[in-house]
Amino acid sequence: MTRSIFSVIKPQFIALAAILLINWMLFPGFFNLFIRDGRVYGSLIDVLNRGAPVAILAIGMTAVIATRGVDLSVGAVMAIAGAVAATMVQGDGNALIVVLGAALGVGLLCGLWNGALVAVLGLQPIIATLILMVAGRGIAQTITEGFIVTFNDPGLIFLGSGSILGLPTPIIIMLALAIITTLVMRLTALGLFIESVGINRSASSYAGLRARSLLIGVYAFAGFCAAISGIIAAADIRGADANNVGLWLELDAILAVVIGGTSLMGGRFSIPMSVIGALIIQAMNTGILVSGFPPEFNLLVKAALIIIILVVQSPLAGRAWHFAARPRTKRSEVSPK
Amino acid sequence: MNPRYWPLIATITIFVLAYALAVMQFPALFSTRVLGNLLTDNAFLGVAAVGMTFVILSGGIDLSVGSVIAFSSVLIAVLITQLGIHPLPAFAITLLVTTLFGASMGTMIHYLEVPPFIVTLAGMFLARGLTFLLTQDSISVSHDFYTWVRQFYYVMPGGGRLTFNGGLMLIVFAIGIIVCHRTRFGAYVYALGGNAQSAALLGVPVARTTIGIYAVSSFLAGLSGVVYSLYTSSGYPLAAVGVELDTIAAVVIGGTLLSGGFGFMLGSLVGVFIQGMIQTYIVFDGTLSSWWTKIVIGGLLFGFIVLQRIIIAASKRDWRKKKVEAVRA
Amino acid sequence: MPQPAPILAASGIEKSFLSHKVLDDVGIELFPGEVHALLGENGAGKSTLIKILTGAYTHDAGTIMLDGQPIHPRDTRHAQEMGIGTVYQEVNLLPNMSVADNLYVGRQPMKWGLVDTRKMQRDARALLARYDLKIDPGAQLDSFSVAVQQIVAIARAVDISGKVLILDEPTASLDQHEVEILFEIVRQLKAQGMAIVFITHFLDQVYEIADRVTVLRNGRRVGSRPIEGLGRMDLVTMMLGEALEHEDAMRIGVTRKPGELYASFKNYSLTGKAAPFDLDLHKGEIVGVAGLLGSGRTEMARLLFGIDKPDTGQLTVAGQPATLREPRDAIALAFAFAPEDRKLDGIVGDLTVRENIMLALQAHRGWTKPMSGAEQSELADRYIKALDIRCTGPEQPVKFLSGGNQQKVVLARWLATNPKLLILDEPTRGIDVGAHAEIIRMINRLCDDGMSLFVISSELDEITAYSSRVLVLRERAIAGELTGEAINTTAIMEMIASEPEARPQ
Amino acid sequence: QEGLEGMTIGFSQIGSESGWRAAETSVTRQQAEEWGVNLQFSDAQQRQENQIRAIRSFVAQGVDAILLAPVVATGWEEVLSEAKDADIPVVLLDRGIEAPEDLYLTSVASDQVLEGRVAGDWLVETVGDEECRVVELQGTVGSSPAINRKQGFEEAIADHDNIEIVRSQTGDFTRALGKQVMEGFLRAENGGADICALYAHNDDMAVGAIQAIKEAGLNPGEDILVVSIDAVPDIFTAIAAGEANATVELTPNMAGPAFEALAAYLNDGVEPEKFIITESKLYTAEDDPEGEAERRRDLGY
Ligand SMILES: Nc1ncnc2c1ncn2[C@@H]1O[C@H](COP(=O)(O)OP(=O)(O)OP(=O)(O)O)[C@@H](O)[C@H]1O
Ligand SMILES: Nc1ncnc2c1ncn2[C@@H]1O[C@H](COP(=O)(O)OP(=O)(O)OP(=O)(O)O)[C@@H](O)[C@H]1O
Ligand SMILES: [Mg+2]
Ligand SMILES: [Mg+2]
Repeated sequence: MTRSIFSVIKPQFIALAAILLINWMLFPGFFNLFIRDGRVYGSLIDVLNRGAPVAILAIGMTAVIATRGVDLSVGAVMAIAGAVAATMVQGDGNALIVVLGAALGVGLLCGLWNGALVAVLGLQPIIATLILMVAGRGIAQTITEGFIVTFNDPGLIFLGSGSILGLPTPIIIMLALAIITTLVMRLTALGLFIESVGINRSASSYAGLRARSLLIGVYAFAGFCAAISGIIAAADIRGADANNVGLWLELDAILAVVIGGTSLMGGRFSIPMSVIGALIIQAMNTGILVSGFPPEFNLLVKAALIIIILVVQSPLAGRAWHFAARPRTKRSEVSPK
Repeated sequence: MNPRYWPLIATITIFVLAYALAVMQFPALFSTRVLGNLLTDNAFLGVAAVGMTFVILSGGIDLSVGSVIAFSSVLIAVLITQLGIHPLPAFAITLLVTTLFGASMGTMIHYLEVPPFIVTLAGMFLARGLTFLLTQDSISVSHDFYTWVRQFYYVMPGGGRLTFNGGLMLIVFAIGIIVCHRTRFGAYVYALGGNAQSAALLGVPVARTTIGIYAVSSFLAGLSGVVYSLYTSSGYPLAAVGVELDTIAAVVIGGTLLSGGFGFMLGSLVGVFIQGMIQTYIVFDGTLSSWWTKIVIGGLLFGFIVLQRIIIAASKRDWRKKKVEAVRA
Repeated sequence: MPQPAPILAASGIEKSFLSHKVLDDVGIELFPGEVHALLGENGAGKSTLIKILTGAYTHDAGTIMLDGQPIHPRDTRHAQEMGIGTVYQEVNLLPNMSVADNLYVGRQPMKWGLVDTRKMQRDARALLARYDLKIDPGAQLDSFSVAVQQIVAIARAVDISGKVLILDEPTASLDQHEVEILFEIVRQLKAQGMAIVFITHFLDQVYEIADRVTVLRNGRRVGSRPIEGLGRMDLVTMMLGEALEHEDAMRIGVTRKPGELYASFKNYSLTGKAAPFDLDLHKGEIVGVAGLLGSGRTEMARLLFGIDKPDTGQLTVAGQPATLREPRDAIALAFAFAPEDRKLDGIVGDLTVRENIMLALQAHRGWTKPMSGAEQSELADRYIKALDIRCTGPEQPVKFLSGGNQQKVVLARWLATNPKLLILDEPTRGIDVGAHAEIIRMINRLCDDGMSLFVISSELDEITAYSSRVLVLRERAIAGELTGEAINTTAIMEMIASEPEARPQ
Repeated sequence: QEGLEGMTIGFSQIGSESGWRAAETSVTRQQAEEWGVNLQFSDAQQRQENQIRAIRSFVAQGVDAILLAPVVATGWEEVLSEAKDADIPVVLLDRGIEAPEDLYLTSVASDQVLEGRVAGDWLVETVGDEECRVVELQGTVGSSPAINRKQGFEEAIADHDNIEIVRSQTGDFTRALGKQVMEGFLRAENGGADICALYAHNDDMAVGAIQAIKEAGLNPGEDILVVSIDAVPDIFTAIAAGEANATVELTPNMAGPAFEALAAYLNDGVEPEKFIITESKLYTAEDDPEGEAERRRDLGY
């Protein structure tokens, strides 16, 4: 059977292309790129740059969702990590490396806490991580005492608005993290183990997998990713806004993962596709920004686009695709249904 | 004792214990006034929690609840103040709209095989977006009917008031308990939560039930919006942000498993009370800063859940021993 | 012979999954008052045909006639309403609901518009009494063993079916006593003029109960015959397409001399699950384990593999003391365990055949030392061939395999780890005659290579065929042991039944 | 200050969503300490129902007075009449409500529409007759400051055809979104060359937007005029650096006048004015921005 184009191209790419195209129709300069001071600018770059925090969250979230879990606390962890970084770098005397280490370490710790609740205490992931989602922002505010802690450390700021090889740093960090994680998952057996535990935890532990450590590990990783995201977000505005940073971003991250094709029921996952999912969401947001719609339409547009993407990606549409793409040699005797 | 009642019993025990402890610290908490307030202030949460219980029992989730509450409170306000419709038909229209809204989410979930988390997330955006379309401003409703409803309360001994809203919530819970445990629909809900595939093979009408569940959830979210409207006499587009998470937490604290198939409607009522108690306790304390408030809420949530797990684990061990003895005998 | 019109007749049924054709021009006719055995190898398409007849799957082509009228069952509910009751292969009940709910979901007795729970429980009790099952219908289904659940599923299907009853491997997890009860009921239904479809891999049972057989092979109908006058060998040949080599009971176990001691469990016990026991397992020895359902065989196996932690006991492996905290520890000691519930504890459904086979070996090596692609393919191909796993290829998700083939994948997973002690819990459940013989041959071969085997099986013939030693369990304790010449079915049965019979709970 | 020693006063705060809000909370605490008041604090996490619950609990506890910073203008009638029945005076902070005036003692608030108008007037005056294309960063959709500040600004520029709002999006009152949305504006408006001024509904969004403007290679304050509302320290720093042009003050000290009114009322029965409007003062580079920034640090920012 010759493979048709329909079965090769993933619907995510179609969705992304379609949204970019719509953006272009709404705003003709959308694909323009220009270089100033050795850095590339343009709406496409904005999509990547602004999509980076959610994409990074989505990378960690993918691993968690693959184990049939979910992490609602990533937004709060972003706030905590940002708060730690900002307060430490502001109170001078701390080398940047120490600051980053501390912030990432705190994120890791938050993830370990979540992982312990899920894997050791056996709490349901939504509830386990809801606890930190509620309390985490409080912790972050305790660190900043409710204010936006601003800083001027050029090193830290570089992570938010500097550029490497002409591209904004967040894009480079996102790409690096996505590539490294994908390689680690696929070149080692880690990806297989995570999928296996997500599909059937009992069978996996019978087969000798350390299901518990693996679970703790993925939550820790999600916490780590959230910390990276939190540092970038703080660096971007040169301040830690514990009240607002990452608010409701966990939902965007989950959405990105699902749009990327990873099932909330666990199992097969793809980190690059989750990143694409995050970019689809950001392309949508950027489109709303450049199109000039009044803001009260934002949510409607977003909802409508999500629904369209869901319909396009649904198994029902998949069957229609398959139907359209199948070779027309068979007699067409179709059962009544 | 049937082991499936343990989570419920654990929840009730914890609630009673926690209340007793809180009363020891703040004796003023022990009054029918506080109890009446607990009912009134959590009425809209409770009504929504009934719907959420059905959804979670079936193994799903509904994130659109908060937005639908806001949407219906605003729609009611618009209908009454701008179109001059009497509140009762306004309520009816609103409930119809929200029910259809839920039914269409259920349709998508079933026929497009999209996870409920995502469909209802889109529903959450959509409902809030529609609310903004109706109005961006908050709208005050002053109608004789609202004043009239407000007179309906029963003064409990000690001065506490069982208000119309509080009573409505209890009635909704009573109906919810009956539907959940004594009707075919209820059995189908549990069946879907147990194993959707098996349920289909056993002849459970999966499509009808799924659509029904989300329709019920949105209907009750709409009713919750009615309660909210009566409660505040207004429609506010930013109302009830994040209430879905509160309802989910209440349902889960009440002993229902998020994976579906296990739990009791009554548990959700206790879960709502526990949520309300946490808030009331914090207000009575009155010393917590904004951020410590969040940490304490998270901590208390954690405490409740861990305590519940401990009680259930202990009971399981106990149960297994008994069963073994029974087998030996 | 003047034949009445068939109740249910299907013809020209075709079904493909994506491009994989599973049923090709298959038909079947069911006459009133007959028990019709549907036979075939694993993956022949039996379950798929059943699912089409009952509306669980749609078919690509073909017609189904009920009482001479063409029907198009929309879904299983529709089929039920037309009087077709079914027990599907994997027990498809609702573990979270009560026994009574499971029996009556969708058709609960109503009173004042509400479910009449009391009547439902009463009915349930009466219904189950016919199966000699005295359990509390209000208790949650999953508090009962698989066997009880199977009976509940059967009771429900029987109660629903007005015209046709379909049973897909109903006896796979039942013991003899329960099988007899089931057959008694089937005979009654038959006398009432119902048509019964019966799928099994136990040929004895076919000859005991069936009137006619239909055989499928590779998705095609080989033929339908009355059972009378059909020889056992002919039947097997119909199923396999070739004669089965030496089906004689070889009794190899008797002559085998056990090698050196490998694992020694001393004073092992777990309250409520296993009474204290001592167990020595030698290389080159097959220990067969017999017992009624619920006698604690699985419990013992779980202890041996470190899934449950014992309350008391010491373990010595190859002369060294060892402790098992989790299965990993057991695997590190070269233990392997193919569990009885393959759906729950065995296969990882969404993973491919290849990944399922390599899983345990890879877990043992650790995630940092991945097998190369070539090594993986080689491994998968080797076992697909060795165990004759019927699949479209190593990249097929294992959940799409037929039940028996899934079982083979789980076996392959453990063989790939090259274990020294292999624990098998009902390894031949749901496996066809050809593969059955193959697996027994394999067990023997492994033993000859010096592996130590601990095999739980409800089929006494099978146990006697290969065991060098047989343990009989009763009420979670070792009730006796047979060795060498003393091993025979009668002796085992006597030992099982020597005390007042323990009914499964 | 005297008159309220030993009294218990409940304070229902909206939440802690911004630096300004945190400042208001800490100023209120400071004031309470100065007055010797025992402050029962309750954070409502942005939820009206939590505020209603808090007021009910205050009534049940029998506090002497209640401060309420209402999250929304509507829906207070029932609970405030309960407080009134219990003879507990209620003072509203930082915004008014739609309810009969006898339900509260007084309202200490700014005029949000006026704030927008002051900002608009400043812009009108500054650009004179030149063409000016303005981009607007709105607050949270549906919140009353966003609605009122938009309205005030539009009123101020209504009669000036040379000034036009060309783009308006929500930045949710946050720095991060302020920056992100501004980036979008710059992209869409010819790299910012077509933008003459930015009006932000609060300073935080303006601070974020200033960064975006700088990163786009333009000079905020010169190439694009920046005017916003709140007067938090960070905007004064920006004004001092010439990166922002004007801000309209919204004082976080609402509690001071409230306590004064309460003291007078509880001790002497003096009915205060119904609406105590705080000043919406305009600050520009001429108003000693460094000094203002310093002074404000003590206010709990
Ligand atoms: N949902 C599915 N998707 C793809 N292939 C399937 C699916 N279900 C079954 N198959 C394939 O159809 C074939 C027939 O399977 P079926 O379950 O009918 O076999 P069976 O005769 O019942 O075998 P067993 O005796 O092992 O139960 C198998 O090759 C199986 O891989
Ligand atoms: N009285 C009981 N209470 C609770 N669970 C029971 C009881 N009896 C049996 N079970 C459970 O039923 C299952 C079947 O029992 P077990 O596995 O010990 O039997 P077995 O001898 O291995 O039989 P099988 O042939 O079914 O494997 C076990 O999981 C056991 O825990
Ligand atoms: Mg089968
Ligand atoms: Mg067993």
